[in-house]
Order: sequence, then C-alpha cells, then structure tokens
Amino acid sequence: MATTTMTMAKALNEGLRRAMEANKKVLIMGEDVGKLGGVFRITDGLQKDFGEDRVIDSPLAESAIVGTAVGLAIRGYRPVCEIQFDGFVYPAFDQIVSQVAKLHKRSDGVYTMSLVIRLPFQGGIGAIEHHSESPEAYFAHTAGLRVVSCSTPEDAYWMIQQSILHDDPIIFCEPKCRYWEKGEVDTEHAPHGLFEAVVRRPGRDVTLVGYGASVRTMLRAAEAAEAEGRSLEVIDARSIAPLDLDTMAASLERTGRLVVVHEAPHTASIGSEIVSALSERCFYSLRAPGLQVSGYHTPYPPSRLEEEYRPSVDRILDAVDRVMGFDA
Amino acid sequence: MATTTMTMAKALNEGLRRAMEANKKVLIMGEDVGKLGGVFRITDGLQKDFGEDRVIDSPLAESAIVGTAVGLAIRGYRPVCEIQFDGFVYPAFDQIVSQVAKLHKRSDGVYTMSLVIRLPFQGGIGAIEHHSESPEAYFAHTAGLRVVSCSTPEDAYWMIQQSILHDDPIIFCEPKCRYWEKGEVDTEHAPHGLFEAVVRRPGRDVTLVGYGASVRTMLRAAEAAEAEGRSLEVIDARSIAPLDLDTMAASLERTGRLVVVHEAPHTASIGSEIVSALSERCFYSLRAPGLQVSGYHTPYPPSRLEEEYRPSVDRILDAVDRVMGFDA
Amino acid sequence: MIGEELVQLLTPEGERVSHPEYESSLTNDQIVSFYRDMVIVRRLCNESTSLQRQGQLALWAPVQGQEAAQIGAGRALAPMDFTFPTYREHGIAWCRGVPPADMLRLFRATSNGGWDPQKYRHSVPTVVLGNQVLHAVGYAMGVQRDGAEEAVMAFFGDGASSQGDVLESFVWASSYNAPIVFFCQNNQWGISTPMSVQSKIPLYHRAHGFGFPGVRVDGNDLLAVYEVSKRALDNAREGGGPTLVEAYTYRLGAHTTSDDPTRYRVDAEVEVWRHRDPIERVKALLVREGTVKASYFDEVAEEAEGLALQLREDVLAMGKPDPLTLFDDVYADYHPLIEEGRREMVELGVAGGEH
Amino acid sequence: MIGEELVQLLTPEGERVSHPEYESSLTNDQIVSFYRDMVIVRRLCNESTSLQRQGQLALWAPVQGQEAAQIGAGRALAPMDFTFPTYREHGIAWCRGVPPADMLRLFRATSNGGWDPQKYRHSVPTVVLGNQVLHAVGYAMGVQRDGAEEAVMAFFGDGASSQGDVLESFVWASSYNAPIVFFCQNNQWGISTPMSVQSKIPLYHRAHGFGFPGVRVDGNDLLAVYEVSKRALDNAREGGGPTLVEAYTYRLGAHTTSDDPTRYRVDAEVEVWRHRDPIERVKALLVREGTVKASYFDEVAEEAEGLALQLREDVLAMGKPDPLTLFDDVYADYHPLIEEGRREMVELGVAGGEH
Ligand SMILES: Cc1ncc(C[n+]2csc(CCOP(=O)(O)OP(=O)(O)O)c2C)c(N)n1
Ligand SMILES: Cc1ncc(C[n+]2csc(CCOP(=O)(O)OP(=O)(O)O)c2C)c(N)n1
Ligand SMILES: [Mg+2]
Ligand SMILES: [Mg+2]
Repeated sequence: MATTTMTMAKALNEGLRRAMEANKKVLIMGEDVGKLGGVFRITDGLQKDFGEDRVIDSPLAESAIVGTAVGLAIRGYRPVCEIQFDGFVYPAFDQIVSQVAKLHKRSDGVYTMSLVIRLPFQGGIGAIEHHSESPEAYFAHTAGLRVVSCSTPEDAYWMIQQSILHDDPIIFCEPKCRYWEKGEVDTEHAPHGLFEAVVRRPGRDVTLVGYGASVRTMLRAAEAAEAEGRSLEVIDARSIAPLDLDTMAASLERTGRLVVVHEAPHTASIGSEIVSALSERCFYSLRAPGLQVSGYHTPYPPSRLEEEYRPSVDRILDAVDRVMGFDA
Repeated sequence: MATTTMTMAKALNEGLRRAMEANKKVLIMGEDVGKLGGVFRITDGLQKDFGEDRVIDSPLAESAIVGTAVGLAIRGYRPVCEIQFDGFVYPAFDQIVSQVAKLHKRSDGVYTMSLVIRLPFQGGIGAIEHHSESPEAYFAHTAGLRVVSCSTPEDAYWMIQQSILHDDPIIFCEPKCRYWEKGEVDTEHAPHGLFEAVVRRPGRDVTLVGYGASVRTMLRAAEAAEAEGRSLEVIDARSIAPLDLDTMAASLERTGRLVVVHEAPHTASIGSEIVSALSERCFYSLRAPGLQVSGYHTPYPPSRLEEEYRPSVDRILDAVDRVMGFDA
Repeated sequence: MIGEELVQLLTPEGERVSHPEYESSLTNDQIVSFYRDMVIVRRLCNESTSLQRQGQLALWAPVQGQEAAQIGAGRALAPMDFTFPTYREHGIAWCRGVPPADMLRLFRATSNGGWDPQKYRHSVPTVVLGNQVLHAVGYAMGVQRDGAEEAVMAFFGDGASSQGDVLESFVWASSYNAPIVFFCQNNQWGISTPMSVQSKIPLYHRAHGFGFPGVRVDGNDLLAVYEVSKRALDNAREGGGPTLVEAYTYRLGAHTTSDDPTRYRVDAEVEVWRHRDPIERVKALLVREGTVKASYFDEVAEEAEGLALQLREDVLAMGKPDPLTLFDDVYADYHPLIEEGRREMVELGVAGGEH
Repeated sequence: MIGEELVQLLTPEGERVSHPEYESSLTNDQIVSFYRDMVIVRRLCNESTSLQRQGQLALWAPVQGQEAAQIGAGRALAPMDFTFPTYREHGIAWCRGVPPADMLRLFRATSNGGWDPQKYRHSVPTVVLGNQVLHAVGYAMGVQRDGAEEAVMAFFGDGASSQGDVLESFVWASSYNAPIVFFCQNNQWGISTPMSVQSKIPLYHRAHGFGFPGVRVDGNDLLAVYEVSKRALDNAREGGGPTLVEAYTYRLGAHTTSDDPTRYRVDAEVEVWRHRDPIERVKALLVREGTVKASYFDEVAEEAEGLALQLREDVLAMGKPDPLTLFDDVYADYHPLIEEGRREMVELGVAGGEH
C-alpha cells in the first residue's frame, strides 16, 4: 500500500496530474490555471509539464470557459474547467443548465459531455463577497448533471480522477477551507465508488449527514457529543447528486433521527432534499423530523461574521438536542 | 363590485396598465414587448399608450435586460422585465443571483431593488425545447429574492400590481398554458396578500399543494377523487418564496396527508422544501410522508411527451393512493 | 443597398458584376446544382409550413429568402468541416446531408435534436440564442490541438449578435486564432426587433474591434456568399484564424409559424426584398447565360415536389415516441433517479408511443 | 509606448507635449491639487497594505501605478455624475468624497459595501467582473428618461473586458445612445493573465465595432486622462452618447495582497513602468514649471501621513459587527425566514459584535 501524507490541494494536483498522464484528451482550462497554477495552486506545475495547449490560461469569461469546453468535449476532449470561486460560476449558468446538462440527451447520446467543472466552494477562509458560496443545490436540481464533493485528501485524489474518467458532466465541489489540511492518501487503491456515501464515524443516536467542509465540523460535533454520552453517526454524502440514499437510510433505520448539515440557505437545498427523501424512505423509523443546520436565508455575510453564518459545532449540537427532544 | 370576465393574459395586461398609470417610474422592458406586445401579447398596446421610453424594446440579451434594470432601479425606476420564456432566464442568472438579490444588502438598504422579472413558466403548450421549464427553485433557493405565481386571472391582475408596488425584487412566474383561460376578475378589491397561500377547495383526507398551472390539475384531481369518496383539500401556494407554511400546516394538521405538485424535477425543488418544512412543523400530525408529484429527473422532453412528464390527474391520484396507504 | 462594403457578384437582375477582391470560381455545373439545392430547400420549407398549418408540426421556422446565404455557405464547406446551427439552418442541414425528415423532428416535437451530429458533421439545433457559437469556438480549439486541416462554421442571427456568448466567442476565437468562420445571417429582424436595435452600424464591423476580419456579403447572392465563405474557410484551415461573415439578407416569411409579422413590419419592405429573391436571381443568370435547357427548371421543380411529398410521408409516419424514451440518454451511466422514474412510469401503466 | 494612438500631454519626464486633438485645460491650482490627491491615495493604499500585512484587513487590492488614471477621471466628473466602480477604484472613491475608512470596510470584511452610494454618487464595490457596467448603462438610461444633464462613468479592467456583461453593455449603450463613459483601466494584467490573452489589438478599438468612439489615453498622464475623460463626459451629458476610454497604465503592485506576481511577470517589466510613475511625472512638471514651492511636496507628504494615521485609527476601531446585522437589509419588507433566522440566533445566544 502506497500511502502518503499530503494536503487536499496537493492531492487534487496529483490527481489531475495522473489523469492527464493517463489520457492525452484531458485538458485543464480556466483563469490563471497556467503560470500561476490557479489562485489556490491546485494546477501548480501542470502547464510547465503538459504545455499551454493542455493547460489553457483563458480570457476572463466563465460562460466562454464552459461553452468552449462543451465544444472541446464534442470534439472528443475531456476538459476540466476551473471556476476560480463559487460566486463566479453564475455567468456560466446558462451554458451549464441549457447545454452541458442537456446535450447528451439532445443528441440522442451521440455527444458525450465528458467534462468536469471544478468549483472551490463553501466559506471559512475569511474572504470578501462571492468567494464563499454554496451553489450545489442549483446544480443538483438540474437533470443531466452530477455533483460531488470531497472532504479528505484521499477522496480528493481519487474523486477528481474518477470524475474525469466518468462520461457524464460533473460539478466537482472542493471545500476550499480544507485545501491546506493534511491527510493520508493511498495512491494505489481507490477507496470508494464516486457516488457512494461513506460513514465517517459510526453512532447510535442521531445520523448526521453533510459533505465538504461540513464533514469535519460534524466529526467535531460528534466528539463533543460523546463527552455528553450521545453517540452521533457521521455520514459524508460525497455525492450530492445523485444522493446515496441507501447508505443514509440504513443509518436512519437504526438511529431514527436525522440532522443534515450544509452551508447554503435551507430553502430548496440539498438539506431539504435529504430530509424529504428520507422522510419517505424511513417514515416508520423516524422518531423526530429531519432537521437542517445550514446557512441562513441571507447573502453570505462579510467574513467577520461567517462563523456565525456557517454551521458550527454548537448549532449542530443544538439541532441534535432538538431531534432528541421529539418523541414519536 | 366591478367584476369582469377575462383571460389571464388580458388580466396581466390590465394589471400592468394600471401599475403604469399609477406610477410613472414603472417601466416595461424586454424582447418584443413593444410593437409586438410580447410573444404572448401580455404587453399588447402598452407601448402605443405609454411610449417607447416606458415600454422598451430591447436588444436580445437577457443579462443586459436584467443588468440595466438594476441600474434603472438604482436611479429610482421600477422596471418590469419580461423574459420571453423560462428557458431564456439563465443568461441573466448571474445578474439575478449576484446583483438583484444582493444589492439591497450590499448597500445597507440604500438601494431598493424594486424590480419585477416576469417569467412565463411551466409547460403544456406543445412548444419546442427551452419553452416549458420550471426554474422557480433556483430563485427560491436564493436569499434576497421573492418568487410568486398566479393561477387565476384575478390573481394575475392583482399580483402583478402588488409585485410592482413591492420594494423587494420579485420573480413573477406566469403559467403560460393558462394564459388563455378565462375567469372572473374583481378589479376593485385585491383578493389576498401577495405572500398568502389560498385554499382553493376544502377537503378532509389529503392536502394537495401546488402553484401555477398545477392548481387546475389539482382541482381536477380533487373532483375525480370525490367521485371515489375521497376529499382532497387544494392549496394554491401563490407565494413560492417565502412559502405561506401557516396555511399549509393548518390544513395538514387536519388531513395528516400531503402531496405537493409541481413541474420541476424533484431534487432540491419547491416540493422538497414544502415536504421537509412541513415534516418538521406537523411531525405529530403526519399520517404518511409528504410526497411529490413533479417532473421527472430528465430535461423537459419534446412536447409530444410533455403530458407524460407533467403531473397529471392520474399521477396525483396515484400519489393520493400512496399517502392513503400509509398508516402511522 | 449596393454599397462599396457589400460584396456582390450577381445583381438582383441576374447579371454578373465584378468586385475588386472576389471573383466567382463556380463552374456552370456547380451553379446549376446549387440552384437545385435552393429550390429544394424552399419547397421543403413550404411543405413544412403547410404541415404546421395542418397541425402536423408544433412549429416551423421558415428559411425563405435566406436560401442563397445558406446554400452559398453550406456548399463552400469541406466534408470534414463542422457546423453549429441555430433552429433555422435548414439549408445548411440539407448541404450536410441531414435527411429532411430528421430536420423536422424538433418541430414535430418528437425530439430535441433530430439527427446524428457526428455523422453529418452538423451539430444539433440550438434554440438558446448564441450558446452554440461558443461550442463552435471550443470545437475549433480541438481541431487546432488535433493538428487537423478542418474549419468550423458557427451560425447565428443579427438578434443573437447582441448576446454575451457570441461576443465572448469573438474574444476567444481571436485570442486563440481559432479556425472558425462566424456566419451571421443578418435577416434584418429578430422576431419583431429590427436590426437597428442591435447595432447602429453594419454588424461586420464588430469583428474589427476584436482584431479579426469582418466582411459583409450580399446574402441573397449565391455566387458572392460562396466565394466569401470559401475564402474565410480556407483561411481558417490554413491557420489564418477567424472571420466574421455578415450575410445581408432578409427573412421573407414570419419568424415562425407562431409569429405575425404584420404587427411590426410593412408590406412595402417585404416587397422590396421579394424583388431581390435569391432563387430568381440565379435563375435569371442561368437563363441569361443559357446554361441549362428551359426544361431544367421544371425538372428541378418536379424533383422538389417529389421530395416534399416524401417529406410529408415521412413526417406523418413519425409517431409519438415511447414515453419511456424520456429516460434514455439523460446520463451516459446508471443514475438512480432515472431508474426510479422509469419504474414509476411503468407502474403507472403509461401507454407506449405510436410506432 | 508612445504611439500615434496614445493621447499624451505630459511625458514621463514631466514635459508637456502637444496633441492634435487634446490640450490641457488644467490651471496650475488644479494640477497642484490633483497632485495632492494622487499622493494621498497612494499613501492610503500603502497604509492599507500594511494593515493587511498586520492582519487587520482580510485583503487589499492596491492601486499603485493607476493614480493618474483614477484622479484624472475622478476629477473630470461633475458632482451630479454617477460612478460604478470595481474593487480597485480607491482613487475614484476618494474623488467622490467617500471617507477612506469606508473604502476599507469591504477589505476588513465587516461589510460587503461600505458607504452610502447615493450620498457620494458612487456605487458600491462590485466584485463579479463586469456586472456593474450593465448597471451603469441602465442608470444612464434613467438619466435620459429624467432629462437630466448628468453622465455616468463605469469602471472595469482589461480582464473584465472579455466578459459578456461588458460587451453587452456596449451594445446597449450604443443602441440607446446612453450618456455613459466606459473607463477601462488597462493595467496590463488580470491577476496572472496578460492583456494579450484578452485582445490581440488595442482594447479601445472594440468601441468602434459597436458604433461609438474609443480612445486610448496614457493612463499614467494625469493631464491627458483628465482631458480625455472630461471631453467624453461632456459629450455624454450633451447627448453625444457613449465613449470607451482605455487608460493605458500598469498595476505596479500585486493583484491583491493574496497574489504573488513574481510567478507570472518579470521584474524588468515592473521596472520599466516604475520609470513611468504617474505621481513622479506630475511632480517633475511642478518642479520644472516652478509652480509650487519646494516645501509643498513635504507638506503634501505630511498631510498624507496624517490621513494614513487617521485611517489606521479608524480601521482599528472598526469592530466585528453584531451578528444579528446578518438579517438586516436582506429584504425591504417582512420576510418569515429572516425572522426565523434572527430568532434562532438570539436563542443560540450568539455573542454580539464588538463596538
Ligand atoms: C437566450 C434567448 N433569448 C430569447 C430567445 C427567444 N427568441 C427565439 S428566436 C429570437 C429572435 C432571434 O433573432 P435572430 O438572432 O436575428 O435570428 P432569426 O430568428 O432572425 O434567424 C428570440 C428572441 C431565445 N431563443 N434565446
Ligand atoms: C466573474 C468573475 N470571474 C472571476 C473573478 C476573479 N477575479 C477577480 S479580479 C480578477 C482579474 C481582473 O482583472 P482586470 O479586469 O484586468 O482588473 P484588475 O484586477 O487588473 O484591476 C479575477 C479573474 C471575478 N471577480 N469575477
Ligand atoms: Mg434575424
Ligand atoms: Mg487589469
């Protein structure tokens, strides 16, 4: 077993490198991805090694980044687009929703929309506006797309490669506040299927479900709860669309209580989806309604207030208290 | 009481006319809204009567329609933008999400984003691709916006005026397949608050909630169910964001059973939101999980198949059967 | 209309004229054959309009008046070139070999596409204005990377020229020197919006501001469109980068069968353009030069008639698709919500399609 | 650098030069006063950089090198004109009267805006590239409808010039003949992206393709920027429509304090531009022409020092906002989810802000 310790940023970089080595059709494109290696250095060194034709520094226009990637995919390439920050994906929304998501169908399967859109998402880095958003629900709501998120370096390393290999278009959400956290990466054996949820910590009383940056927060909450004698199961959804409801339902059948954690406003969110889907699947097992701990229904705040906005250990424990307070 | 019979299209036209008469700052802008009166003739005759400066035929670019409307709102105008069809709102998505929704907050309340974005939505008119979509969840998920929908000529007449009067930005969803249906319009007394849901038909066994074109389908389902001895309550949500959960919960407390009807794919939809929100509010009253009857998780199909895609009376009754089959 | 800036090689009266930069290279055989193309495309278009009137199509977007623009460009393409159309490029589709009935699947509302875009090297119809132009630039970037001698042609209208996607395409194509020809059919109208709302100056100028050549050609002049397109395509294939071709033409019919142009334009304008009919113009040339026997015109008309009949037959035979096809090709790989939907539909016992 | 196309009235050595179309109208008093503006803006910018280094700001976007472009444009504005900035227009904000500390609220991450845009007639910062340019066009359309004699100035960078929103703005402004000046600071870089990726030809040409004038001015030349801006603004106010001004300048510092420009550009380039320092240039003129006493320069430096100290003090006094302010001004009217959030936060007992 070849296990190395590295940051998530490095793991993504290595994953991209391996994907580019494995297949000449893999291209990287985006703003500042070349010489600079991206503002987060995720593509560091790749242009030097693979050339300007495969690591493309683009003009500053997101609709064009995604729109030309569609054309490259039609030509048989497998572009990996970097959107510099979550809040800058919206100029490309039209291309993503009307073209990326629909061209496979519109062409009766002739076109393969084999492209990955990398999106550093969620908050926690003390940034200015538009640099900390959680747009995953927009994409999950859109038929034709898939949305995944990594929470560990190992997943980052493998999931980016699995996504590039996959023939459907994938919105790849990277929890930017975790880029610099280190973890073990087994570079020989892929850990899990791309669309599988993973139980990160087993527990008996309440099922916590989240993804991306929220996973570590949930684990911390579970630790804190343990001190109080409460056993929380932590599930990393990993695939945001489609959701691996089987893994979640199996947990919920045991715990009977659900709290979903994410950073977006809760209306029509992934949290709403998980709660509503599981309320049907596990109707007879639910001992309390599924609750969400999410961003508030406001624009992402100036970052001096972001820790009040983002789900915190306290807010998660508060929701745990509330689901424990029900008795059905 | 001044009651007249008119189509929803005419009611919208009259409502717009009254709003323009009442306030010179009200402008209409969009593609083909002037001479042509819009492809659905909703703005018919308004340019003739209010001039080209107030009913603005724009170049063909949705981001610019909304972006310039923002500037006009900053200048103190109250623009009403027409997006020709639901599927063409996405080029404006960036302006809507990053600017329309956030400028009031960003300016600490100095800017009033008093603009209305009219969106003919949902399917049912046998159109080609992109002319039958239901993008309401994208907007409902976005803090800073409000989303409403009318289902009757009377609501159309009043809600468009209420929306124009309102100081927050409003996405105004018009069920295009109902444009030509007639109804009574009381032009003297506004029927309901803009953000209130309305019980369209009382019932005892199951609560149906929907909006726009789905309201009539739900009413038909309720009629059909009556024949079988089932009593369905039909609620027209009217306000999609915020939801009037009080009205829905009051109904659910009585029926214990919920079916939400809408045309979008169900993942992270308004249906998911209603089901998850009410599963918390009405946890002890729910006798079955809330179900959705919605579009499938596919792009809107070629319209020869749209009646199989859209929620039908049959599909609603099937869901009613399913919620009746649970026993909690 | 005939200004210095408009490339014209054939007058509305069917007389050849010279131009300082372009000269017709078409053989008589080619002109004769392209005349046939134009007649057939118009006849098929008329048939489609009737089919719509008779309730057999959900919609139709007529191409009348733009036949020279489309056959001129379509016949200038090399087989390996790739094209990205809007919803009105029936003439281009014809040149690429797309079976006429397939062009109508979108309008019969039985498909959102209609043909195999890789087989015909002609992409699926794009309804969202401007989206396909970026795809074309991306495809052209792929051609560059493959080192292939191919060109790409992107079609769009005067109205779409205002969309950000089209304008960003200009930036990108110029930046990467992509082998692409932007072919804008300026048919004077975007539904009810006159050209003057999109630009106060001739559209082809826009290219210059982005650093590549733009040229305005008489879009009703088959000979000129062919030469201008050919040179731009050759230039692209040879590494010369993008060109914007503005084909100055006119939409003689309604925007679509849902449209009522009498609300926004006067008959006199349409009349003026009827006198510039692109097909009559070539016919006049053929007659003037005695290139074909008088009977040729009847033969072509008859052939077109036959194709129209065939089209009608094929369209009427196009049944409602099986509802379960809803779930096909949404994803390339297994997706649980697709399976769930399929299962639900089967359980509901929704009737299959007509075959 | 000094080509025919670049409007210049003052050489890097501080010598006045003549230009066939523009002539400096600035009085000595104005030059003296604008020199002061530039020095102050630079000093405040340096102070902000230190504040960021000391952990007092989340980020800073330096304006070094662009002072002439901003003070030249900012001082050409009339009081009732309205401006739409990006995140780097500190010099414009200064000219509009925005208190320096307010300019830093965004960067201290205590606000997404920072000042009252109506009071100063200077809109809130816009971070999403290009969005504000459309707002400016819309605002200008409002000015037209009001029959007011006001102009609007929209700021954006060379990088943003590739965004659809900026390009659509050109279409709209031209179509409606809006009273707007597009002021593009071409500082050669968009983070690591060199200007050549956005356009192969000078940016100001782009305007011509949309049917309105574009002019390239030496952005490091206060005199030239002032005249070019003034004429464009006057023209807009008088109904002459839009102008694109490309201020050819250079970002001497990093993109932001998070950026490392050594990864993408060579020192030699920066050196070349240091020799074109916009402030030194005016100082050389003032010295050369003996406009001010030698002590003036020290006085200004001292004043700037004082303002920098004040800025530091004001910024340090800016505490963390009360978390409940999260819920303010999201909506103009009652919204249940806002009340719900507020209630939840109060119940959680989240601590108030520092005051
Ligand atoms: C993004 C978008 N907005 C609006 C529409 C609705 N629409 C369809 S065709 C059309 C006019 C297009 O005019 P033009 O580009 O000149 O092409 P033409 O129809 O004349 O061939 C409009 C506004 C659309 N299809 N896409
Ligand atoms: C839509 C969008 N995409 C990406 C970014 C990230 N970004 C911030 S500044 C910048 C470079 C902008 O360059 P330019 O327009 O030349 O302005 P400058 O920073 O040089 O003043 C980028 C890419 C953004 N803010 N908005
Ligand atoms: Mg047109
Ligand atoms: Mg720049």
